[in-house]
Amino acid sequence: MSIAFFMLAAVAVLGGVLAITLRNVIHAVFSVLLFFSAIAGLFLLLIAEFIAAVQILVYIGSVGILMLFAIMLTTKVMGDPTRTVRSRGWVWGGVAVAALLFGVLIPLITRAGNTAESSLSNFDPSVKELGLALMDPYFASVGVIALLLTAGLVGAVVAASSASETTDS
Amino acid sequence: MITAITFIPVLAALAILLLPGAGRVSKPIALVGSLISSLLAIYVVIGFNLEEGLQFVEKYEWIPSIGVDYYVGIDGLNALLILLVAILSPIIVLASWKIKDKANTYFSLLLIQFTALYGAFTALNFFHWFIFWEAALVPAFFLIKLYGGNGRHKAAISFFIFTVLGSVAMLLGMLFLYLKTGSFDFIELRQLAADGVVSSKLGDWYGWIFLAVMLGLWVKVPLFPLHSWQAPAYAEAPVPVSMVLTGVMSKMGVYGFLRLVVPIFPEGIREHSDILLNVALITIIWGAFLALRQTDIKKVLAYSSLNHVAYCMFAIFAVGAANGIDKINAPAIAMQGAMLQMFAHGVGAAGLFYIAGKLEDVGGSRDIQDFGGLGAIMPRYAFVFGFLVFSSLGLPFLAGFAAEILIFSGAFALTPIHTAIALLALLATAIFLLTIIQRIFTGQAHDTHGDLKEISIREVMVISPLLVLTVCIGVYPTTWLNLSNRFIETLSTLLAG
Amino acid sequence: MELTLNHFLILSAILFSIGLVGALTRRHIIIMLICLEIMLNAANLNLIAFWHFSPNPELMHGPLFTLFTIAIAATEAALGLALVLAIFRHYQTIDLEQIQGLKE
Amino acid sequence: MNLFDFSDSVGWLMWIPICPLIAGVVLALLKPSGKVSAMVAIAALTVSLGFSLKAFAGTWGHEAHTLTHNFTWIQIAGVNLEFGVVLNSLTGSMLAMVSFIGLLIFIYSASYMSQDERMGRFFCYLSIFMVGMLGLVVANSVLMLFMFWEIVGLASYLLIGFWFHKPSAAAAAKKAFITTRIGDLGFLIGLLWAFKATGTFLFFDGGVGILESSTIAALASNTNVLWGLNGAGVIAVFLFIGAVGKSGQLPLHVWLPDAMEGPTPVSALIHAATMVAAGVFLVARAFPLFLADTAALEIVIWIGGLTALFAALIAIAQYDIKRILAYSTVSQLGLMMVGLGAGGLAIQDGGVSIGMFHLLTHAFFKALLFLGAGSIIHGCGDEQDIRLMGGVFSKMKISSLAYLAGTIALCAFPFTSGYFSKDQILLSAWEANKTVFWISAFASLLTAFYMTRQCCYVFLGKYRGEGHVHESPPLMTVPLVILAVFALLLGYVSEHFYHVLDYLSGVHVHQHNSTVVIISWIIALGGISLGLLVYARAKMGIDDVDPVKRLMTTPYGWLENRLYADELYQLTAFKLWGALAKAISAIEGLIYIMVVVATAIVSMIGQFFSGTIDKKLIDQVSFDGTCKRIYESSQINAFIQNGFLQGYLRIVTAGAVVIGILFLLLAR
Repeated sequence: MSIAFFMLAAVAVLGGVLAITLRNVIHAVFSVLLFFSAIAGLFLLLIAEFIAAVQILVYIGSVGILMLFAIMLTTKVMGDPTRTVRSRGWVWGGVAVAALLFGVLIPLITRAGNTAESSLSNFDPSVKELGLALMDPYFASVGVIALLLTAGLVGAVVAASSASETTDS
Repeated sequence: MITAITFIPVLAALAILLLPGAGRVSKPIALVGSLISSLLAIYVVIGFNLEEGLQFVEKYEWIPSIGVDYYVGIDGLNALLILLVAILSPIIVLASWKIKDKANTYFSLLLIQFTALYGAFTALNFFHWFIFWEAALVPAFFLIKLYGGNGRHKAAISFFIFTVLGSVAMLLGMLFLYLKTGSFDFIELRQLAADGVVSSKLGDWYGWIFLAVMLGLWVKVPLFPLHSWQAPAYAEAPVPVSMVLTGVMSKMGVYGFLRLVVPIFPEGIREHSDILLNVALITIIWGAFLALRQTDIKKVLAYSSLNHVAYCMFAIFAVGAANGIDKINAPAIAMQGAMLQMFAHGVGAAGLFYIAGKLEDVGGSRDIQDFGGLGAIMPRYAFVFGFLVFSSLGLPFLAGFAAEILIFSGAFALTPIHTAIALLALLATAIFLLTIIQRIFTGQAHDTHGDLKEISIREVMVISPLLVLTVCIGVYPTTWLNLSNRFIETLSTLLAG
Repeated sequence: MELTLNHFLILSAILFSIGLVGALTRRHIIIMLICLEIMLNAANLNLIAFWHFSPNPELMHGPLFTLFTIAIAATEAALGLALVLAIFRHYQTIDLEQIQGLKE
Repeated sequence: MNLFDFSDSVGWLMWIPICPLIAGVVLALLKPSGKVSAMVAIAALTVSLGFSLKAFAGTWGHEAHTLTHNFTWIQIAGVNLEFGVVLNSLTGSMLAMVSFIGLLIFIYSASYMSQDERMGRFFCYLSIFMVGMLGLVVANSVLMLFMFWEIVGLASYLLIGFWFHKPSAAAAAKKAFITTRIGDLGFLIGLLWAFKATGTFLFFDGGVGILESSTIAALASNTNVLWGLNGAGVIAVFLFIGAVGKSGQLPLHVWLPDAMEGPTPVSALIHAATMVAAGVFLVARAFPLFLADTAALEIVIWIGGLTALFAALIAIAQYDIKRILAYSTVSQLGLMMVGLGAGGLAIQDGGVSIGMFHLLTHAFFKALLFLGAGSIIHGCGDEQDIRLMGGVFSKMKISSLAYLAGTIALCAFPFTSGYFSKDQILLSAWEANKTVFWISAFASLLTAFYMTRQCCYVFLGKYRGEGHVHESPPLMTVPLVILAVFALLLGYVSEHFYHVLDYLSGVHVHQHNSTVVIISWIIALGGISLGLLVYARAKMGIDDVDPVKRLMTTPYGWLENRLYADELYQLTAFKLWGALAKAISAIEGLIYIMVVVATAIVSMIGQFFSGTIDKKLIDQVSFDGTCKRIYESSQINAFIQNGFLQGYLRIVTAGAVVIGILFLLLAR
């Protein structure tokens, strides 16, 4: 159990670090896919199989592919290496702020003392429970999400196409 | 069989897109694909047994855990509409013959559209019915967006936004209904509604679910005030797509009402029949009067379409206002009128859009004020145009009249005052259609018309099936009405209570 | 060593910070979007972990919430990438340093 | 029952409209040359005439006898919408008249239109017209009658606009179609009402048809259904609205004079003899419904009487030979309505024959007058203004004599056909309603006066136009002579006709009142003498002032302008209609703007960032101005917001850090 956790954690961190450091955008996307799969593994570890499946389908299956498409459509030469922001000062400034946040988070987490063990041993969460919950108490939320997806879809179409209108005319 | 009819067009579309070298022969492939489907569909409808209910059923389990089956069949309600798709689809392909730009994409989209239409009309399970319903929307969106006129972007987007929002509302409503009743099956739901299960299970939600389900159809028909997408979409779409939109897509909304709302929510319609009747009436008047002030010929036809399809809804809602069955069985007459109106308007309006499109082809403008005196230059064109116009304004022995007289005969017995007001729209229709004829065909020919060419015999042949049908429907409507007679009798009894 | 909630929370904090660093420093707009996804995933991990260790997991709140987050994230990604396309068409670049339209 | 099963006793009646239909279809599809077209159409109509005469002969002597043949058109849920044909004396005589006059006019047209390159098309339209007219006459179903009624309207539209290169002709065609359609809406409501109330469309159906006594009694027992009318009267009044439109009664008369833009044979056939009489025929057909409610009959006589007077007045001040005849037609149609209504009031069932007989005689002499006018117009080189004619008599003897025969018949000169028919109308009116009687009598006096005026203009004096006046070819004059004979002599069989036309009772109640006879003599002779007195020696050139105008300048000016009916409609109905359309368009625009705003909001999500704000969208919601103001007020903020995205993000992160620290401090 713990071995699996540490291995997956290592892979996730590795994927994340690579994703933000690699210069080649395509490579960065592939490493973030690695990160996503590691997270999916962690979900499995936490007995959330369905969420793991969704994670793989949505993130690796579609978001990743979408990103690859976006890169191919925007960058004139594939894998065009790019630099980081303006100057070293900016970079270090960013890292510093992030580190500061991290520094605040860690004491917050540890001080809460969450050392309780899992109570999932007497409960086997299945997709059925999830589905039931989704359809009864959370029905309205599903509706809202559906609307949001629609709006997002429309928005995406509009955003992606509006520019072509100006190039047409 | 029905599965074959449904999917042959999409197979043809795949062939165009995937087979190497098929791109160059996309038109013949599209024609053959749609024609095979059409012939099969006509064969099926001819084999339809008038004495029995649901026929040609195909039912396979699909997702058993949530009660989704692949369930198709033909009954009195959809037989006529399948026939309509079958008749129009090859004509629409032929009407697109002159497309040059991106023809492969165009014809693939068109074929996908046909599949979706066949699918939507034959499906008996909400699940894949909805898939086809939405699938019909997507090719239409792209066809408008890619091949339309100057205002196509805005038209396509408002078309898309309106219909998608409507569909979402309907989907939510149906999902809720599914959760309460546990069925996606139209036939089963209808039985549940008849047993009072639907209303008891929905309880206080009944009104909201009724509204939600209706909303999607409301947009599609369309009825006031959700009709704004229609005129720009019809006007900006390329002509064959306008033919699809007005000929078939607008019927999907009415069909949806008869398939979903009337059997499942008859109490809802009965309870709100006065509001609904007024809405239909306003739509009728609205379309007719808006058309009066238009000079863009396709917009005129679009508004006229709004007006004509609203007659169907008017008939249905009038039945909702009925108190039982009287001696002339007015509910059945009105509803049969609505059925015939769908068919007649599908045929006639598709023809009108085709012929109006020719005007743009030869004259380069859609504005009727740019024309004049064409009657002398293009007598053949004038004849076809006049023929369709008179069918549209309800000349007896042509299609429009037969349907409208049934609607009015039924509706007048049910709600005389509403019907009498609706008759005003007949007058307005006559005025704007005759004004078009007067502008375009009479008077002295403009100097700029010297090089206008008469439409060819080939083009007349393309549309001639529609003309012949118009006469057939008008002279002896019984042939077509028989298809739906039994079904409508029970349906109208159900709704009239 | 038995796994506790803290393990997951700390891991999630690390991943979030990695994402944040990327978001703050890289100037390629797609990479920025990737970093946003990393941060969201870290948050999701948090949610699932809390649920896993919660006293009454049968309510399924964690996975439900995560599901919604993922849906929103997917929308956001689609919309974001569409915007990237639009920006690219307009500016012919996706270099954030050169896109400062918000200033005007 | 099969649609084409004519083996039944009177099923063959369907052939009467079908023959011209075949001709029409053949002409439309094959497009033969002009001569051939004329021959095909004439041949088909001859066959129809044969059948019509058979029908006429069959009804002669079998008055109150009605034969029907019904068949189902549509069957829905056990309810039949039926069509049918009916043979009784009303059908028989009307059929004989329509197809006989139709045939004469076809022959005349073959010569009149021979110079027109679209002659084939002309005969095609004429055939369509005959289909409608004959179908309308034989129909035993109010629905079928309405359908043929509309076909007649279509044919009228096509024929009025036959010379569509003239904008005035095209406009007149449209006006005719739309004005009659207003009436048709009333008709439609009437037939829907009948269907609702009786459950059938059939007139006669073995005791359960609309016009049969048991049904009428049931309908009439429903008192005060609408506007104080009973169940039958309501249907009757709505049907009458249809008749008002078709027969050019007040207030829907405006289309008929304009309809004279069509070729002259069309005016003769459609707008004088047959189609415009269809309204009168409809009232006659549905007469039992009218009889069931005296209020309905009162409406009929008042509308009829006022129309007769109104149109006769206007006719005095017209100069276009066809327009004078057109107003005369309107006026005579009004008299027919008076005849029907007053007859119904005075002698019940027998009333129908009084209006109908005038319809028949009028058809002959008015067709004669129009054809004669056509011949004269033709002879004078297509000139229609009577001020530019004169002295025609000596140059065109046959046409002129025929024309004069028609004129005296129209003036009800004693012992011509018009005298007999008009006499009966005035007699009934005397019995029914004295006011209407005097109105009708005055209209008749005016009729005699304006016809004399017209004849003086045309025939007397010297030729005032240009060109050479010549007689028309025999193909045109022969029909004139035949019609003239009928116009003069038809009255001598009036007694028989009254018997035949009394299809409801079978017995004609003979009315006699010497006062009325004397009055009608005075009217006819007085009108003619007055006309001669005023016009025989007057100067009638185009620059001369009409003698009556010299007497009463202002009222005559009103009459010349047709009492401003068109202008009145222009100012009221048209304005209202236009305003309605405008209002609806405005609301639609508002809805559209709301849609645009909604779309704009969605679009802006994308477009705000990409910086390509759709100018049009934004202009429509006047967004630009707002944006500018926001922009100006935000200049201060712009200092912090340097537009560098990650700068913002850093500030956000810093904020999160602050919140975290706060938590740490507070949780302590």
